[in-house]
Amino acid sequence: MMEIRIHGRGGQGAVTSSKLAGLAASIEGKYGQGLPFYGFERRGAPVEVYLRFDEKPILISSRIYEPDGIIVLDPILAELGNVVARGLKEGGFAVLNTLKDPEEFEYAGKLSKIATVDATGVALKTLRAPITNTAILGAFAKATGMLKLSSLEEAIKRILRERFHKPNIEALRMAYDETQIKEM
Amino acid sequence: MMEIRIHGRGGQGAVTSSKLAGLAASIEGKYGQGLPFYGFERRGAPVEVYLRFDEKPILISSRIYEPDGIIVLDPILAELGNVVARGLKEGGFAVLNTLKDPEEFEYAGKLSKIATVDATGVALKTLRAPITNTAILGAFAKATGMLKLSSLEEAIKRILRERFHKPNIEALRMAYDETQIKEM
Amino acid sequence: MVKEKVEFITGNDAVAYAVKLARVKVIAAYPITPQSPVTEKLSEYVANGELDAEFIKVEGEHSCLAAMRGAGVCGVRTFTATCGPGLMYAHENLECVHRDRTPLVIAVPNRSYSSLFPDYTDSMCEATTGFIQLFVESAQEALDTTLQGFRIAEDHRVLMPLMVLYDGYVTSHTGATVRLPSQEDVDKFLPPFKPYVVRVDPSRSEYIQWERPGVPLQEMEHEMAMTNAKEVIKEANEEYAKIFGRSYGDGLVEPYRVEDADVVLVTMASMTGTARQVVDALREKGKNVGLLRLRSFRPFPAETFQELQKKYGFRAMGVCERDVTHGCNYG
Amino acid sequence: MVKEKVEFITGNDAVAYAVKLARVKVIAAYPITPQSPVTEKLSEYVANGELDAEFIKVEGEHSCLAAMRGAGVCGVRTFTATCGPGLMYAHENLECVHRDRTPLVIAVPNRSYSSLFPDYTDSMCEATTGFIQLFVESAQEALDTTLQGFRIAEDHRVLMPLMVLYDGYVTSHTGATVRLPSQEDVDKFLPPFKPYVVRVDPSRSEYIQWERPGVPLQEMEHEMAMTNAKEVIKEANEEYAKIFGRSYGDGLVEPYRVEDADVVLVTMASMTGTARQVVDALREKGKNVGLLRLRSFRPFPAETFQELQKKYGFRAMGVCERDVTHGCNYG
Amino acid sequence: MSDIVTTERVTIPPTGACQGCAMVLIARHTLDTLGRNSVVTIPASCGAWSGAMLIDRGPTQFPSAAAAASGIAAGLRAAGHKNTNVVVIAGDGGTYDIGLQALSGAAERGERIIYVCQNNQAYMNTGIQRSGATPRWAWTTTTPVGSVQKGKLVWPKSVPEIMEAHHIPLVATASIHNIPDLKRKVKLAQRLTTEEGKGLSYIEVLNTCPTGWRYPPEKMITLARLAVETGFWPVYEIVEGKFKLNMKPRKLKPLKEFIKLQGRFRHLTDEQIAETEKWVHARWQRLLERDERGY
Amino acid sequence: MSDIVTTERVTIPPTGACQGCAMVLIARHTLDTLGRNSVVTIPASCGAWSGAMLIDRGPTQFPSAAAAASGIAAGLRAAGHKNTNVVVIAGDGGTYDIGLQALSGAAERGERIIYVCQNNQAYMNTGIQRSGATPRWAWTTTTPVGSVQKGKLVWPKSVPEIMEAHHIPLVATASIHNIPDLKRKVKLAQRLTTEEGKGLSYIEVLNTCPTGWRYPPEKMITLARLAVETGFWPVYEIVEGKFKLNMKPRKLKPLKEFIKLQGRFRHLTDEQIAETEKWVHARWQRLLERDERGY
Amino acid sequence: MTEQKIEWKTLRGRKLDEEAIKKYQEGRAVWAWRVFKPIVDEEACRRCWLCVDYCPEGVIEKGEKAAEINYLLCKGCGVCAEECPVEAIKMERER
Amino acid sequence: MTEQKIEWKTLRGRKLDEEAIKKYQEGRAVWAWRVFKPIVDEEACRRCWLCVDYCPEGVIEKGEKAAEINYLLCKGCGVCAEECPVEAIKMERER
Ligand SMILES: Cc1ncc(C[n+]2csc(CCOP(=O)(O)OP(=O)(O)O)c2C)c(N)n1
Ligand SMILES: Cc1ncc(C[n+]2csc(CCOP(=O)(O)OP(=O)(O)O)c2C)c(N)n1
Ligand code: SF4
Ligand code: SF4
Ligand code: SF4
Ligand code: SF4
Ligand code: SF4
Ligand code: SF4
Ligand SMILES: [Mg+2]
Ligand SMILES: [Mg+2]
Repeated sequence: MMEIRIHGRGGQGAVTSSKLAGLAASIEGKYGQGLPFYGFERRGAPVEVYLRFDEKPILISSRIYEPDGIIVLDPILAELGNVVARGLKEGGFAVLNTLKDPEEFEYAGKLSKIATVDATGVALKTLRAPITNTAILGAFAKATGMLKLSSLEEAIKRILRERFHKPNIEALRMAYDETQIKEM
Repeated sequence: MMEIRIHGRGGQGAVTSSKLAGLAASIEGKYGQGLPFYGFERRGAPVEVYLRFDEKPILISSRIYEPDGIIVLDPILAELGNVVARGLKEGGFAVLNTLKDPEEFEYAGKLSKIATVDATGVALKTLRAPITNTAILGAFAKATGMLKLSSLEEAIKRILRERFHKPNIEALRMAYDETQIKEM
Repeated sequence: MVKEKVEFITGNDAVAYAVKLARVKVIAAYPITPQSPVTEKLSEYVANGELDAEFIKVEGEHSCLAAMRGAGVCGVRTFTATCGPGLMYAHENLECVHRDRTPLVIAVPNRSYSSLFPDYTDSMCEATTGFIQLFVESAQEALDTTLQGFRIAEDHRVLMPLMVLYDGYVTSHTGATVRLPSQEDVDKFLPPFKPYVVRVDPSRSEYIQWERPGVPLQEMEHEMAMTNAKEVIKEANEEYAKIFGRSYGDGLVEPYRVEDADVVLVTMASMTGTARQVVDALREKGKNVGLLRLRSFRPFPAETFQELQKKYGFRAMGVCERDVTHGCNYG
Repeated sequence: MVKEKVEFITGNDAVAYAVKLARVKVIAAYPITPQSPVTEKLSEYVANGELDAEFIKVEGEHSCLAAMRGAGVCGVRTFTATCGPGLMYAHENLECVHRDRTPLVIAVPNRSYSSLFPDYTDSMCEATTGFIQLFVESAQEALDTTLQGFRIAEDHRVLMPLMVLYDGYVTSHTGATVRLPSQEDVDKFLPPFKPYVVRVDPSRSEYIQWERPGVPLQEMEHEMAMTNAKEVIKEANEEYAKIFGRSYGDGLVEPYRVEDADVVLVTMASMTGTARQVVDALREKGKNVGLLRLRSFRPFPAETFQELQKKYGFRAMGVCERDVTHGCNYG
Repeated sequence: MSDIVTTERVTIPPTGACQGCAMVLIARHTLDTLGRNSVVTIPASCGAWSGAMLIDRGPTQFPSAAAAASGIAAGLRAAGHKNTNVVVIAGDGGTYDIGLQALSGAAERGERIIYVCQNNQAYMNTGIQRSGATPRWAWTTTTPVGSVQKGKLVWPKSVPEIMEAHHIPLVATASIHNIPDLKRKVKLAQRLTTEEGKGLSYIEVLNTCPTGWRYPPEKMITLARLAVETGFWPVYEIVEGKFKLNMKPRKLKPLKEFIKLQGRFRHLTDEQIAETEKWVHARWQRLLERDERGY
Repeated sequence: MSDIVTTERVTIPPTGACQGCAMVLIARHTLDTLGRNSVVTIPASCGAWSGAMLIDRGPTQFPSAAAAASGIAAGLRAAGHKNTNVVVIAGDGGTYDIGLQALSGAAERGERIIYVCQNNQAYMNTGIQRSGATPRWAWTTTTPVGSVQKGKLVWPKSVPEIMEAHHIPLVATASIHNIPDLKRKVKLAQRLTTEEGKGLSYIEVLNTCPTGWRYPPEKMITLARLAVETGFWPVYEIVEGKFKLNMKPRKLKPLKEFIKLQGRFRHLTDEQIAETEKWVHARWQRLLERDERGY
Repeated sequence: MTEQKIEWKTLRGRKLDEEAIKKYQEGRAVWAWRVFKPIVDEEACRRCWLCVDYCPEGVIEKGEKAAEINYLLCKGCGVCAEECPVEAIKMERER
Repeated sequence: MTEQKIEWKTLRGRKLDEEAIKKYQEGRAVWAWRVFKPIVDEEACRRCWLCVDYCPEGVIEKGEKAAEINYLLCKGCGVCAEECPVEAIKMERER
């Protein structure tokens, strides 16, 4: 089982990103689980969401304290190692929305892989708003190969309202293309 | 233990009569119990109250289905044998507010004693309203000797508002004097 | 010597009288049959200046309990009374009172949601809400238990809300011979309320932020308070007996003719009177039968039952209850 | 063959989807975390014309349940959802629903009065109010059980209201892979509601005065209905399995690896997942441990427990629960 | 004499109410006017004593009459009954106090409910306790006449005014001494609410309850008439925003004529009567102005 | 610039509310104006996120803020604190809907409570569901924009109007773009309610919530100003019966200027905007008349 | 499926046809509530039917000649007598 | 009497003196919520204090020379910049 923690801030769509990822996994015949650490998302306030993937049904439903990887939707949060890298497994991975280089993160050392992308930039270009959830999934897909772009696109179509399909798919693809991957 | 059922109609003060009787008994060092078959008294509607006296503390608190005697505050009710004489013990007694003769009551036969008084008349004279509760207690005191006039007077003073003391004591005494007792 | 007055009053009046003697500071109440006479009598005491209390004549029971919580955190003695649908309507706030750790006393002449007969479904639903629940048998005991109730609930080892429960229509409305203690004696038994902490106090010079850790720890403490309550109930029963000469078993359970009993009936509240007569009758026929009246339903005195069972060696208990839990023959 | 769609949705969404499939006719609801998404999703279905229902957007939960009672007596299928303080606020009306004998289904993502974590104090207070209470483990089961719920509650042998309970914040908000049945198949499983009697019907040519005898007789009948419910829950579980291929034990209790178990854990709702893993781990270490998931908390399936115990011969049961009853270590 | 003829009666005497109960009169005329295509719900109140009927009754708890009625209305529509009158008959306790929220919510939602409040200015069914509608200084069992407090200490609220603030199609007050006016308003409610679906109609009728007000029952209508003639109970209607004072005595009678007949006011001082009269007259003045203005 | 200087602050930042939250602004100015001799109770609402304070807070459940405050006020008096401000800060949900009854009861009893409603026209704390204050046609998660129903179907109610019907000493509306006016009204409430004991004061402030209304947070004050300038949010006061419109733009701006900035109104047709404007203008007209009349 | 249909005893529907109503009314006669009984003076009655409207219980009918009171159901409140504009109704002591 | 006084852990009173407040604020700093940061142009500021009133969080002080923002507690909402009548505040991307 793969356990991932998503970090974002109210307004960036972290919960939706977990729904998209979970649905994509389901489409691929896997089992997914997305568990928001619930609270109504105050605009601007940090949010955590837990994501699990497995080949067989997932039984537990606790929060994730020691993730295999993290996905960070916000460039400032990405820099707060004590927040996002909390309990992160030695040799885990990180998918970060940032303009910085992977090495600049103090927690880079204990990871095996860091993927970086300017998801905010991508979102502003495609959606005209800093809603970074679909962009970061593009980066995640590229970095881990755990989900296919096509199933994420399918998920976008099934979950979002129609007028948002095109720009989000664009964000997904653009981020996929722009993501830098660094094996540590 | 003596078990008595009081019958009246909303507005005649049946519940108060049980309180007066109970307090009078307490004053005499006996134990009393007064249990209204509760419902807010609709003006005009029939009401039942259960009264118990004993030398020792009274344990049960059920309604009374087979009374040793009845007290009826209303002349029309007094005539409704199927209502007031329900379950009345063979050889029991009745204290009735009526202008009729004891023999005229169809249930007279099975009783040992009937006391009659025009309590309505007494009440109209003393209280200027057909509130027959204190008057009927005067009749009860005379008929059964179970309570002393003096303790009933004391009870009136302790329970009623001051401006009602005099007329009610008058009603009590007048009824006591006017009560006709017939051993059957 | 104890100074008492003998009166012929109902259970409701007895409770109201006890509240007056307890010098309660804030009352909120809403009418409901068969509780209303408590509210009415207290209104009279306040209107006549016999009781110097704030009386909030709320617009419903949900608000009633909200007001009681509000007054409670100011550190003053509080009282209310309700039952049946009124108790049910207030449920959300009842569920919260014990979280405030304010020693509110509530009088409950039990009735069901609709029927006009005594029935414990109203308070049974509240058996999980953290209330101490003392079921009483008579008007006299209602008075005594209301006075004890404040002392128990306010004890710093307890600080939980408490219900005085009696049978609606029966105990509530039955006139009975009751001994009324004097104010002087009551003041000895029940000194003014000393709050453990006053959470709402504008005169405090230091500003304090009240915090509560997670629910599990709260629950543990409340459990502890309930365990302590058993001792405190016993103590109150004893102390009361010392001053007023009346006690009810050990305060938790009142045994009746249990010596050498093979079988004991377990009863609550006013049905006990009848049960006592049944026991007497059976004893006369030579049957070794006894009776245990459960006075403290919460906290449930399991130990007392065990002790009594050990002491008197009875084999079986038959429980008479006045409520029904649907679909649960084993829960 | 059964037609299903696979989606990744939360427990709340699964419930809302089931309500749509059940072609519910009247809904009333009020937002409360973590239930609100059910209300929101149903609002969407109605706004989009996907569900042809009256939706009363009440001003509070007490009114919500009052409205559900009002609609229920008109003989139509009704649904609502609430939890925590919302459930508590509605308590007075909850206590009355079963008296109407209307088969209301309520979804309850459990939470406590204040904490934002799953905790059953909200629904435990309602365990005495005549509701059938089915605790479910997953989003999939929430969907399945909501559909079964209508069938169970509406069965003329039952006619009692029913709660579908799942862990708030956990099952309610966790996205999971869920199979969505087709409308066609659901229509086969759950035909339109046929009321036993329509108490409010202005088109009736004869005028009828409805009367209810005393509470004791009512209680007896409700008890009978609850007893019947055990059978009916089992039947619904079986029928559902026939059409959709999914079942949950016998509908009342779901056993897991109980063969030759010496000890079994008894669990409810989502904690079961973790418990299953524990059992697996212990089994690997050679410990003969099993698990019974209690699905039907009311009616309580004492017989099923006994049967299972007889069949598999385990010696001890350990109960894991998520609620606390104060002052009752033996009640 | 009524100018509206109902084809059939739906109320069946006798009732369980007191001799000379005005609540019964209100319920009878309301329901008989609406006829058989109606469903009524009556929360806990003296209304519980209003006897048998040839229409169905929906269940409700005391605080939730309007919410229960909302459910009944929805349930009826869902069951295919589109034109049934859904009626509430509640007391002032169930309207001014414990049931106000449900009523306000139903009004906002535009529920098709005809809500009739029989206002006897106290909780009578439980034994005459104060309500939000109890007049200032009136005696009730919870506002007793004691040595330091005598009667109710505060002014009453007015649900007709509160409902007006909800901008519903009909708010009206009525008096039992004018039955044709009451029936006309009930018919109006039927049109606006049931037929045209414009939302909730609210009618409040003064229930001159002899038991609670402490006067001999035969004076029931006399009291109602005096209440209107002294300005104590203004009878008006607000139909889709248009205001009309329905009964306008040239000159108001002295309030004392109304007060003196009732035991609940026995203890009032002349100052208190005068102050109440001032209060009554100020309100009356505003209503006259509004009547002139038409809104 | 405030014309009222408070000696000390009682609110301590930061709060847990959204960036650019107007509720926080309302709570801060209210409490800082009243100062330390105050106790506040905040029912479930975004107010739960308003952070630490140097005054005590009383407990309440969501439906019962005004009742809890009544208890606090009584408890404080009983404990000897005669001049403490007892304040409620509630949302529109807790005021218009689930808490209305407790508020109405407290008003009738003449409780000494300063009740401030921060009206963001929806249940924001639970994720933007409709309330009784939600404008007609507005999107919320329970009045979604679907194919057969688009937004809220009915007009909102107005608790200031409802409270006016209660004849309490002060009913006022206020806007966050005019902080001195807000503070003045809070001081007025303190005088009438706490000091003179005349009963409950009610102040309602439009909370231009960026999260729920769907607009960028920096426009918070702009939106508030536009709400007043378009007549969408009239700012007035009724002090012991005397009416005054506090902000009277010569000519109202087109409502569209206010509407178009907000995501919750995105789907409105021109007809719907026009109808809302008509509704707004009719109300405005009445208020102007009342302002003239003075009551 | 077990055919174990339950019979509801808790909800009894009583049909209200004319006969049932009559029986019902007889069973609940309230004449015993009366202290005074209203007597209509047929000659004096002007058939204005005010008493019909005002009788709280609704037990006065529009008769051929005059108002007709149903004495089974009249509670004796006295409203009709008080309100009759021509004093055609007198209250007499019941017995 | 058993002296078995319980210690309440469920109700912890934390004294709020200046120091405690400072510590509390540091522990809950919200600067990380910002995407943009308000920068005051000291020269431009006319000390009208509108921003002081309008800052929702109340984290702008009346400084000696100009408005002073507490950057630990500013959430970056942009209201101050939007409302400053002389545009003395600019929002800059945080990093
Ligand atoms: C929740 C709840 N609280 C209290 C009651 C008790 N109760 C029943 S009727 C009533 C008073 C009704 O007063 P009102 O509505 O004015 O009607 P009236 O009796 O005067 O006709 C009360 C308090 C109840 N049934 N339910
Ligand atoms: C009895 C009850 N029902 C529902 C809730 C859930 N709830 C908490 S806050 C809230 C909405 C608050 O809305 P409002 O009063 O407008 O305040 P806002 O969040 O908009 O500031 C709701 C529905 C609750 N706490 N208690
Ligand atoms: S108390 Fe008043 S309203 Fe109630 S039944 Fe009697 S007369 Fe009618
Ligand atoms: S949702 Fe609105 S009111 Fe609530 S905290 Fe956010 S901005 Fe403030
Ligand atoms: S009121 Fe008098 S005149 Fe008119 S119908 Fe009745 S009895 Fe006849
Ligand atoms: S006395 Fe009363 S009940 Fe009898 S007929 Fe006249 S008005 Fe009707
Ligand atoms: S609003 Fe602008 S000018 Fe005024 S104090 Fe703030 S920064 Fe200075
Ligand atoms: S950006 Fe917002 S929080 Fe920061 S100082 Fe300006 S107004 Fe205050
Ligand atoms: Mg009333
Ligand atoms: Mg709001």
